[in-house]
Amino acid sequence: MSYTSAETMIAVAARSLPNHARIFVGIGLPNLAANLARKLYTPDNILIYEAGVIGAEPLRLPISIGDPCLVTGSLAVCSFHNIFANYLQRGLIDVGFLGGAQIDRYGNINTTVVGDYRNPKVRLGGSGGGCEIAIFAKKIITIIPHDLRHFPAKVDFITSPGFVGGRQNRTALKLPGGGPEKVITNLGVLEFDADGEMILTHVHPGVTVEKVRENTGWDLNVASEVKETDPPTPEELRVMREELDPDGVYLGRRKSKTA
Amino acid sequence: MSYTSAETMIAVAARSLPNHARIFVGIGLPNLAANLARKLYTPDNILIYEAGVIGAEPLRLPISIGDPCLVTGSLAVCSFHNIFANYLQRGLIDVGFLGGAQIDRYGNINTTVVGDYRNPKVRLGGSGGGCEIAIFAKKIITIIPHDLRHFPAKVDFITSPGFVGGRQNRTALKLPGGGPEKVITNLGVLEFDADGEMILTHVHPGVTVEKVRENTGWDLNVASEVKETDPPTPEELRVMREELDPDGVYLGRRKSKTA
Amino acid sequence: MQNDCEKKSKVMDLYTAVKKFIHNGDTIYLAGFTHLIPFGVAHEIIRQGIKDLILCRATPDLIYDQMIFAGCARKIIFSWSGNPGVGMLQGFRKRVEEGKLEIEEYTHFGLATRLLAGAHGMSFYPLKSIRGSDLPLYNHYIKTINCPYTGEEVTVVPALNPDVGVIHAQRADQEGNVHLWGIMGEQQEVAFASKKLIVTVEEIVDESVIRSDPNRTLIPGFLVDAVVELPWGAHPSYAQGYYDRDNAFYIKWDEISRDEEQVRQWLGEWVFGVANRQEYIQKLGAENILRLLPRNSFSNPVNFGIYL
Amino acid sequence: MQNDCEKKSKVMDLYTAVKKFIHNGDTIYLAGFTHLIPFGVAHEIIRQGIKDLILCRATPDLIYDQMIFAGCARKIIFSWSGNPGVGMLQGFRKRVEEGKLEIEEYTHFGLATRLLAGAHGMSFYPLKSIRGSDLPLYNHYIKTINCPYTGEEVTVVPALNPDVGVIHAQRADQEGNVHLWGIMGEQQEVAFASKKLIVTVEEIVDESVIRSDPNRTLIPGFLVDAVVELPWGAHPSYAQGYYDRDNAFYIKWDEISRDEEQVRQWLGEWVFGVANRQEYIQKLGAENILRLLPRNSFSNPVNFGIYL
Repeated sequence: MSYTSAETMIAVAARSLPNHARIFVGIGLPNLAANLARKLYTPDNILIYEAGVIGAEPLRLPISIGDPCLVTGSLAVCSFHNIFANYLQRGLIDVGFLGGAQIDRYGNINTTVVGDYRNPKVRLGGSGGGCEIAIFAKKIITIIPHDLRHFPAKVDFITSPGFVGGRQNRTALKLPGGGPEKVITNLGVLEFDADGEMILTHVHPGVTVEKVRENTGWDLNVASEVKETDPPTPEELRVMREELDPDGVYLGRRKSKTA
Repeated sequence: MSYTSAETMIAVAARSLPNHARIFVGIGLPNLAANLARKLYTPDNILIYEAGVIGAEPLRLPISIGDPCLVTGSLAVCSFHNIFANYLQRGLIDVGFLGGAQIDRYGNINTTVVGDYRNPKVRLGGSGGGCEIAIFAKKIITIIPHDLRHFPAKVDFITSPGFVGGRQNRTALKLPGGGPEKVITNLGVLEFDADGEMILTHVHPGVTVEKVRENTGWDLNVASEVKETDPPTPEELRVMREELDPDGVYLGRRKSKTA
Repeated sequence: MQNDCEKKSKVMDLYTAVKKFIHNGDTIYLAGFTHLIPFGVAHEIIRQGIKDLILCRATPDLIYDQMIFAGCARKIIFSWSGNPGVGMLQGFRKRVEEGKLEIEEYTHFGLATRLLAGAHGMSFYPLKSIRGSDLPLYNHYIKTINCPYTGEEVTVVPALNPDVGVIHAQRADQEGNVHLWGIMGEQQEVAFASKKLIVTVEEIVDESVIRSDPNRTLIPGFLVDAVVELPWGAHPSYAQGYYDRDNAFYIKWDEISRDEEQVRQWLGEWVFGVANRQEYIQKLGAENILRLLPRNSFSNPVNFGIYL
Repeated sequence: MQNDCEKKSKVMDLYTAVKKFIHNGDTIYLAGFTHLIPFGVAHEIIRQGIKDLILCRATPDLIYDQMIFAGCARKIIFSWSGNPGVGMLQGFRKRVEEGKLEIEEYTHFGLATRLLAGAHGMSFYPLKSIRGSDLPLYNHYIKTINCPYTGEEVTVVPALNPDVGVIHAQRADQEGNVHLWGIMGEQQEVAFASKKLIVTVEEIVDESVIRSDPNRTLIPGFLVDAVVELPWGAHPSYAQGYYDRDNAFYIKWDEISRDEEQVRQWLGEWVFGVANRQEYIQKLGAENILRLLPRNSFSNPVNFGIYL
């Protein structure tokens, strides 16, 4: 069964989630991965959306982070302030899913600006709740395409702090959450070493370590033994294609979404 | 038509309220006065209760400040924190009604303790929301029995600040609300002079200035012209007796209530 | 709150919930501002002889008076003590006057702010109240700082995060997703601020009832450690739409609580003399139940829409 | 908010409400997080040619992109700019990249905290976020203080109190007591924080509908200066239970907004080319209306009880 690298990325991300956890879910790829996991592996997870929706069970693929289909039949709705104060800052979120325009070796994410903040080359969306998710969630999983544009040596702007300048940096800042745990790309999986620096631990089927290094903007650390991820299973592909994204909005038949 | 001094006190308090105002109402005598005013003089006032009820229209006399009859058919209910933050601290309350165990010449109220705080003679209820009402409401009207016990030279404990040590004191503390405006007792009405000190402006029918001074624990200032209040009208008495307190719970047939 | 979301059943009986989650020396908050006061849990705490508790509550009320008399309390954190609508809180008052009960006292807004900070994961919050009162002379947790923008001096209070919070509500599903209406008091803040949470409800309902109106959900189930179906669990206080306050008992308590011997008898009869809440309700009797029932007044429904 | 509670009627048409309460140079907040976005008011502001506005909104969104293109904006205070679910916000982005639009930027939580402080009458509030990000380098309103209890450094932000807040909701009575459900966003905070408040609603209902469920009331009428009945007032965004988001338009805006000429044409046709919201809806047409209608899903009612 053929599959795309985007499908591998989602399947691997889905398998990385713990069960019995509270997941703060962004729309788009994180939403697909979290819902794939919920259907196949982690039925007891509670999905929480930035718009203030807890325990959503949408009857269609949500178009935006505030889609009405997320609300009808959900367990609870709370205000914009409460989702950050009562859920994130209070420390109730186990896993935060993030995307981004740039990520650096310490897992810092930029979604604010390419170039100088005051004289931008490309003005991006900004933090939204990204900074809060990065600061407060017990662990962060990032899903991001793997190329030199997305993996620069240094992000142009720290929107969502990872380990900042290294693990001791984050500790000194006393950021409540645990920080980055995994980065899942279309090439492989990266984790963080004792210093808080990214280290390649897995490549996807058919991807070489060299290819990953070529697509990374710094001299990437590589684990002594790099494993290969399992390809998407037929069941994973079926759920993704038939149940979660039947119109292919997120999985390649249309340009992928942000919100 | 005969009437009691408590009835005079309520009628005079009711007449002292502005119309088109947001009134923060304590249970008991303030509740009676605010509802008497609403029925006869100030139909457009919005009554707000500490339990978080806005625009109550109770079908019976509420027994406590959190009576279910206040909720059914009200305009809005909010949380305990919100009633203080969104309504009082935000400056939305025009008039706060207070009672108390002691009041001094500067309108400071004690509802905490008789005697020393750490070695109390009588332990009273404490602030509840009294301190907040005194600090934040645009004006404070106090209803309190007039005798040496209730009008000491100095309160044993400032629970709800009036002008503290004088009007300039309250200004220096930058307390947002305007402070005490009137004190209505069973003997008369007292206002506050330029220094924030209490001054007798009215006596009730049949009460002498001398009697008021005898029942006040300091050398009471008296206005150059002390007026006499109008006695309760037959209509005021009818509403009080037939509609508001048909069982005489607050108006003398049973011991008066606190909450 | 459960440390993880494991699907062990949270539905249990009152005895088990109290036994499992409330221990000697705990700081606990039995929530409810005049409404939905969890008397059922309080009586079970008394029956189980739990001691040295730090009892937090804006309005200590009859529920803490009974626990104080029964010897459960080491200290009270509060903002108004009284028998609402009736008078003083005699047990509390007497022990404070005799110097036998430690207190830590706030204004209502001060205590509510402590809870909000606890619920929001902040270590403190500022407020503009309390200044000008004498409370800060006797409570050194109440401090001041200057606003970093205006320079104005403001009051600050520290977060309150009880070991155990207790909520009574009208309905919840088996996971503890709570619908609560009428006076909302500090229940939501207590739920988010507390390390463990016991919820007792008039009715356990199907999840679909909760999901039909997610805006009504005050507390998400994952905060809840124990769900106990406990009809009339708030008597002698009330549950909006279910029963009225039993004011006759509030007045009677004013008499009982003036006399230690009468209190001992009352506790013997109504707390130790019944095995559980069901027996208490039996003992209360049909006549009292009927006397306290309101007539119906239903909310207009709202439409959430089905989006396909 | 009205300075007093005088019972002059607040019910007025859209033109009058905007004319009366929104003026050149005002700081305004059109509320609604992806839901109930007050497009009707935004279009009227554009039609009236109001200028030099400081536009505050967590998510500037299409509504502010249109106002930016139309020349209403002097500055944007925000926390995420984008076309939700579609991509970038082209007008906003282009003008920022060209240095033609002043911005003041926060995280979502930072901006929400500014509003909460404004709503609570505080001059600031602390939060534990933003630390570690680069935002404080470029926004000097974001400061730090030390917690007076733990010594920990925390972020602080100042209160936001807009001159005018604008809310769209499902229903209100003639006094402006608002029932709002579905995603609640920052509407309540905006209502309490703002000096004046315009409310547009899908339906003006009898006061008895509001009073049947006081827990549903998000905003008390006395905060409200103008009540406008404006069906489909949030299109192309949505109103939970009333209509769906018109996603086709969100996608179309992505194309239109890449080309100033197309934007001019669109504004000419859909904003300046219609006299009011009724004409806009007429122009939208029956087919589009029907396409966006959800099926019904009603909340289970709750009982408030009648207490006599």
